[in-house]
Amino acid sequence: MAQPKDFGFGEDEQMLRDSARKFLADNAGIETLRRSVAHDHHEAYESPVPPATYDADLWAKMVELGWTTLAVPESSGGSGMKMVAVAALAEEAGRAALVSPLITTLLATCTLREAASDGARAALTRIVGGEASALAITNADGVWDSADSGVTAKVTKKGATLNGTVHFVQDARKVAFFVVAAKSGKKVGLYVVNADTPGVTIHPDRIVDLTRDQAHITFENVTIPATQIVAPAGEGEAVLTKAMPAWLTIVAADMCGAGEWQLQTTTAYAQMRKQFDHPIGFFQAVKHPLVNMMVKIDEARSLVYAAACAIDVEPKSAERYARLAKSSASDMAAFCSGRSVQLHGGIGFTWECDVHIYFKRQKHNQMLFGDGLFQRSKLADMFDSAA
Amino acid sequence: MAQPKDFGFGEDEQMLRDSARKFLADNAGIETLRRSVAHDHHEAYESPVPPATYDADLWAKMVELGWTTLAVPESSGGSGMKMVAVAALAEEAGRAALVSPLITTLLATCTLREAASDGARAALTRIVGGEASALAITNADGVWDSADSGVTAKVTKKGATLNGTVHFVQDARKVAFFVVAAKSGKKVGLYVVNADTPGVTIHPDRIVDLTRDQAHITFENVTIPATQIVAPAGEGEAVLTKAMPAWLTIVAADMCGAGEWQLQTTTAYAQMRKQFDHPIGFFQAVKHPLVNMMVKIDEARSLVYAAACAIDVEPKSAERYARLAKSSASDMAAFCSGRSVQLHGGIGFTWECDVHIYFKRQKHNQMLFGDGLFQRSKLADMFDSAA
Amino acid sequence: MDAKKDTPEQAEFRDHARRWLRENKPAPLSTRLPEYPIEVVSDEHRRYLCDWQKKCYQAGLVACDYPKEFGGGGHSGFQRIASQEMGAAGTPYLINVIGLNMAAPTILHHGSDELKRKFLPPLFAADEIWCQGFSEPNAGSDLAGAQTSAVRSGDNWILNGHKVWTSLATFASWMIILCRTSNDDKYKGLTYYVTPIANTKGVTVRPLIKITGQAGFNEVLFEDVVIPDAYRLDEVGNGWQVAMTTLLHERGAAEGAGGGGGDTLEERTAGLVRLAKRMKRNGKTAWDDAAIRDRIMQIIVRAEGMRQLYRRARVGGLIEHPMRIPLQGKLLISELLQDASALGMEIAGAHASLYLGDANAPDGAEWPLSYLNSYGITIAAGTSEVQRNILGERVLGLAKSK
Amino acid sequence: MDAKKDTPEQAEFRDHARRWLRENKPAPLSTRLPEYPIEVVSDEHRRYLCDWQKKCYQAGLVACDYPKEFGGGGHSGFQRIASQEMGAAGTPYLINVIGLNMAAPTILHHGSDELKRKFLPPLFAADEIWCQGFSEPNAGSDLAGAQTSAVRSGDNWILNGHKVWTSLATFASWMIILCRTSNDDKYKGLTYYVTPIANTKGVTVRPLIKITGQAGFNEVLFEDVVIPDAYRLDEVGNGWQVAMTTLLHERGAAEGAGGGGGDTLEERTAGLVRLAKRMKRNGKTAWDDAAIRDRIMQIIVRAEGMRQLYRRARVGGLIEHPMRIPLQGKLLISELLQDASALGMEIAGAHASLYLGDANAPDGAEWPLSYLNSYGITIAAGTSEVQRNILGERVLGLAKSK
Repeated sequence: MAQPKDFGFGEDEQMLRDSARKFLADNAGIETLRRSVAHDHHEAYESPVPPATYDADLWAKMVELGWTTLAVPESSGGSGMKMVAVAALAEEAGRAALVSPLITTLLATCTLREAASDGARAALTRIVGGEASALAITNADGVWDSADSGVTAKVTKKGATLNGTVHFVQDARKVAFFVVAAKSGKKVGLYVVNADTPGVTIHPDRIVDLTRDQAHITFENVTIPATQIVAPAGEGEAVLTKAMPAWLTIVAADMCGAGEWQLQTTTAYAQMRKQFDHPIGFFQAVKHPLVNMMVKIDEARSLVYAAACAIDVEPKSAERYARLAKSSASDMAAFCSGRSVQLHGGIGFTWECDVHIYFKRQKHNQMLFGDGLFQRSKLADMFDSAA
Repeated sequence: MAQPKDFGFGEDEQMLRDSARKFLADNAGIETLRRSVAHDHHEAYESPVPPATYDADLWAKMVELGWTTLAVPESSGGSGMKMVAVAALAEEAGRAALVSPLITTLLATCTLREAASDGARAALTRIVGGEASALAITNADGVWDSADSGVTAKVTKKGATLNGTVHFVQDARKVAFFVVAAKSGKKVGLYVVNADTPGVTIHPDRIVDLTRDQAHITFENVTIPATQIVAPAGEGEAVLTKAMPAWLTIVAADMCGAGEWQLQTTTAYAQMRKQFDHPIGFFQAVKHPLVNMMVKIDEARSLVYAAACAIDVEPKSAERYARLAKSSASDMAAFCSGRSVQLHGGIGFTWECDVHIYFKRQKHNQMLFGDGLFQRSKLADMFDSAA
Repeated sequence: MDAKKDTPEQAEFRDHARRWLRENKPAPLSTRLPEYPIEVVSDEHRRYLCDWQKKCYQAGLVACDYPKEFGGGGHSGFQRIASQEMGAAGTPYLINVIGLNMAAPTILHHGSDELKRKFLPPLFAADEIWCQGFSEPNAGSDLAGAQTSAVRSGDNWILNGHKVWTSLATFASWMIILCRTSNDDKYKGLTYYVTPIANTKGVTVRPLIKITGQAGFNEVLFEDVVIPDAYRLDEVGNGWQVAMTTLLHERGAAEGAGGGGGDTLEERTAGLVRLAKRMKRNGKTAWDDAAIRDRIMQIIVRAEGMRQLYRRARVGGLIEHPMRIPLQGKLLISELLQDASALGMEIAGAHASLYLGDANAPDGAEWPLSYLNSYGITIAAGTSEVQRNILGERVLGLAKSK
Repeated sequence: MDAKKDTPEQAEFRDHARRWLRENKPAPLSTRLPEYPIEVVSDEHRRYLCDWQKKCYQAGLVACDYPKEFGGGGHSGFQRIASQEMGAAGTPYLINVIGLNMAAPTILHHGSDELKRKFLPPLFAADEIWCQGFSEPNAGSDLAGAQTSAVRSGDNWILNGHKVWTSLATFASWMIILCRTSNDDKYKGLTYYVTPIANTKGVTVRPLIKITGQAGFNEVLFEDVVIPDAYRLDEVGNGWQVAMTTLLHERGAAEGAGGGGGDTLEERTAGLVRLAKRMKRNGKTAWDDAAIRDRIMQIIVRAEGMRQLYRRARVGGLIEHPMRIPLQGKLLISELLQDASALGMEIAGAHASLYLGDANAPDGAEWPLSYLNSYGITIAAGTSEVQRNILGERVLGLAKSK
């Protein structure tokens, strides 16, 4: 095993993680979260246009802290930190159920850095400059599929023209530009498209999760210059394949942080709430599910760090570790979410109790880039050739 | 739904069930069971020839009580009772973990009665006369498969000559004759072969289950007369297909009875055994698994009766109900077996505690004719054509 | 249809019910009814459903087996037939579900004839909606821990306290309520009453919002609410026994409404198969994935098992302990619905993110909505944890966990 | 191999260990060794394994990190390397597993220097085998309920009682034992001793047979057994604290033997894939069934998760509570082995019926044998239920369940 024993998690990484935890507790705590996205149920689910809460001030601070450039290589002006630092930051974002384009920008960054083009470097420079970005690579079926990205690109001498619809774009109304997968014949290319380019229409989805927005986006004769080509037709698929372990790892890390919040919050409730003359945590019907939550979180977290470490130093194993991590984290998130509501009892079923906010974020992340079952079917395929 | 509300379980069926329960408690109780098959662990697993415990006296009494003719049509001299009565009897056999060729004879009976031949009627008459029989239809893969029965039949004017090996024959050393599936080209036929016919060699398997014997049987130029042809080549498959729901139902019923024994025995232990100053049943870590056992048993039992009833009055749904029952019972048996040992703690892991006898019978029945996963894959196939 | 064993009278009634329902099935509203009657919040839905229940009552399809003198039909075994036919006809559910399934049987068992005559007919006709007041902020699973007090004052009682989880309270005229009349003993200190809710001095009803973002249950505050002693059911100190009667009749209240309508379990499971055949997974349909098929079949085994279990519950020779099957009902249905809707979300994959009002949401966002709502059912009226305690203690005879 | 971070001394030691193991790996016996060292019962196996451990000790591969004055190697971080290399070399396990993993660390922490010098060297060399006496017929999960009494008599103690679940007792020279010295307090009434077993007046060792049909653990009866006060570890009344030390070091004792050899978890999970590719199911291989693949992958996720969890346990910045990961170990490994072997049986299908000695049994009947044996691991040394209590109470701070 070529991986360092400590997953590469040294002093720098710990300092980043600890300061992120403190910053988010101070600036995006549970009170802020509730106020910003769960204040009113009509507003959340019945507004004429689904909400896309965005705190520009918070974003500016995070940019200042350097969080958006963590995954940008030093050659493009970023800090090029280890992937385990990125995962640790995503974990903190999950713990805070952070409402922000941070995660989606990290996903875009980890994709752009796999392309060695001028277009990719230009896009990374924009991210370093404080712009947010999102992947737009998923077709109507819900998982990125190289056979059908939903968008076509007609490549010209001056650039490319895009047509079609891409689905399940995360935090679409909070970003400056998209990294779009589009096909030319059978060849996939990657293109930077600004959100305000003529011909781009963002159709907000009405979604369950309160902590993000989602949209499908149509492109109607959207013309981009050659400087915005991240990967020319035929080279996009390789970039996406190389970046995919990072997507899974980041989303899994987010789930681990949120899972830990669910565990700690539900544990605190079980210590305080009395029924039948005991704190409910006295009862094994409460105690043992809490322990099972803990066990599943610890499994997922450990696999997340292994996946992050593999992305840095053992790329040939990165997909395997990342799928292990996303499988574990997805099932953990489903379990922890269910138990966090159930063990809170009646109050847990109400809008005013915060557990539903995390519940919904977890269910969303569980499905994003494929659930546990999907990851395991891909893992099994890796054993097909083995004896 | 053409089924009667009460599954056909009326007074006659109840009388049979209640008397069977009493007879087995008196004549094949737990002390007898332990003495006959679990007295000595060397004998059980290390004898030069694996044991095949058989109590001729008990068999004679059961024949006298009419148990072996329950499923024989009145036209062949049996009592032709409803299938729910057969299931209820199998359930009692399971509750007693009965060591006897009763179950296997019921399986053979339910097969023979689906064939309208003189050969079948002659075989049923032998069963009415007190002979035991077993199915020999499974190839080395472990589930009956029409494409490959493992035995070939060369049909002659005088009868047939069999060659090949059949596997997983239950209670093979306790029966007078086998009902053998054999292929002629691609056509399956069914043949009665006496255990003592020249060319028949019974190879006892060493098995985990203590309450039965199992063998694979080789046929070397075994010649049988035409009077022993149950279904001529080409007609055997239909007979087996029609009989299969009864096999699944009977084995599932056996598991339900054994499951109820596991529940009651473990519950009694949980009421008596004290740890941490309480009977262990006080603790939800014991109480709730016991409740889960009960819930699973009740689901399986209810499906068994529905399957039995369907075999009698709604044959087009019989396969569906039987697979539902076997799926439910198989998973129930696995769960109840595991919990019965675990909740007994240290003593449950010892040979001297009776729970292992039921544990092993259940694990055997779980796999017999296909486990829950197998049944569900067949059930799913039935939905393929539906919209 | 179970029609086979009907008596001649029952068969005739079945024909009547079937014909009447076919001829009188109301046109659907333009807005979708909520999943369960206890979730009804809009006035439009309430009016539509109250009208429907009243029509059914007038046609003899509600309260068929109650005595005639209390507004019932005076028959035997007719209600089951009426409910079956309503289910088959796909008519809307009966709105007064807590009245029909909890209040009415309790009043019939424990109320004076005067109370029966006063309360039952308008309950059956849905002229008066009922709600129930058992749970409190500090007595959820532990119902006997109720602290809402009733203090005697001459011929009256003065109620003070706070009830939660009270479905339908915004529409309700009446509530069945469990109060503390003594602190000497946890159980014997409880007494059971009927109290007015609508337009009653000292009563405040506040809607609570569910995690689905929808209303559907309420908290009810009592501040010096005066009720006559005549509204007491059974003796002072017998409240726990009366509450047990209520809970014994509760099965189904959370779910089917003792009447027809609504998604049946079979439709729900068939919906899983249809969904899987439509959704894509790994380049094929989800239905092509044997692991998905297996999970759906696991749900179908449980659903069919429950149906057969209820069938068996009525066959005396095939049950040992009288409460063994009835006490399983709530646990089974609630966890099955939860697991089925969770599986629906997994099959829907990324599409499970889409919620009410999104045109692309599969089955109108039924799967995430049902999944969120399912926790109401595994929590309300005795959590699954408490249900398992009850089964272990009352059926298996294990030592009490508290 | 984790070799990357070795210090120069450690790297040199690793080379030595690797070379020595390659050159000295013993020829296998004609009879199959049992799955775990605690199951060894035959004299032939015992001799073979004792010889092997002694050789390893002499080569410096056992007790490497113990102080030299007590027979150890006096190094730091060498034992882990030795164990890794033994695992990689596939050499037999070390038989004195309870001695190495439980008795030795306890004696090192709580024993006098005199006891350390007396007991540790022959323990390391497998000249003296150790067993442990914690569980009793009425104190299985509830270790603190031990009733075996120790009564002071001058400079001696008189032991009376009954210990169960004592692996290796038939071979053992010594036992670590928890005794009751007072009934005034459940915990403070316990004292911890070392007692001789072999050839000791008043000690009777009776083999118990497991559900597998094999021997492997024993009950030990004490009738007026006299031991000197010098064999007491720590103070009178401190037995519970000492026992906690023992249990903290126990992880792995049930399984891997702190040394090499035996089936690793990775081999076991890889075995599931191989089995599935071989066995037929529904006309294809079991591996062709996506539901089987998914179940195998679930096991593999857990196995790899456990490996990475142990890795994380040593990274200070990535753990919050010091006991959170260590206390999970026993629960995880035991339930994982149980579920993996149960799955192996399902994949084997009808072939899972075949047991030891049957030529057609897949993998020499490993799957049913492991599955039966797995209950030993989920029960022994604190059942899974007790493990969850401990985690809930000591790590999450929930109220104690008893």
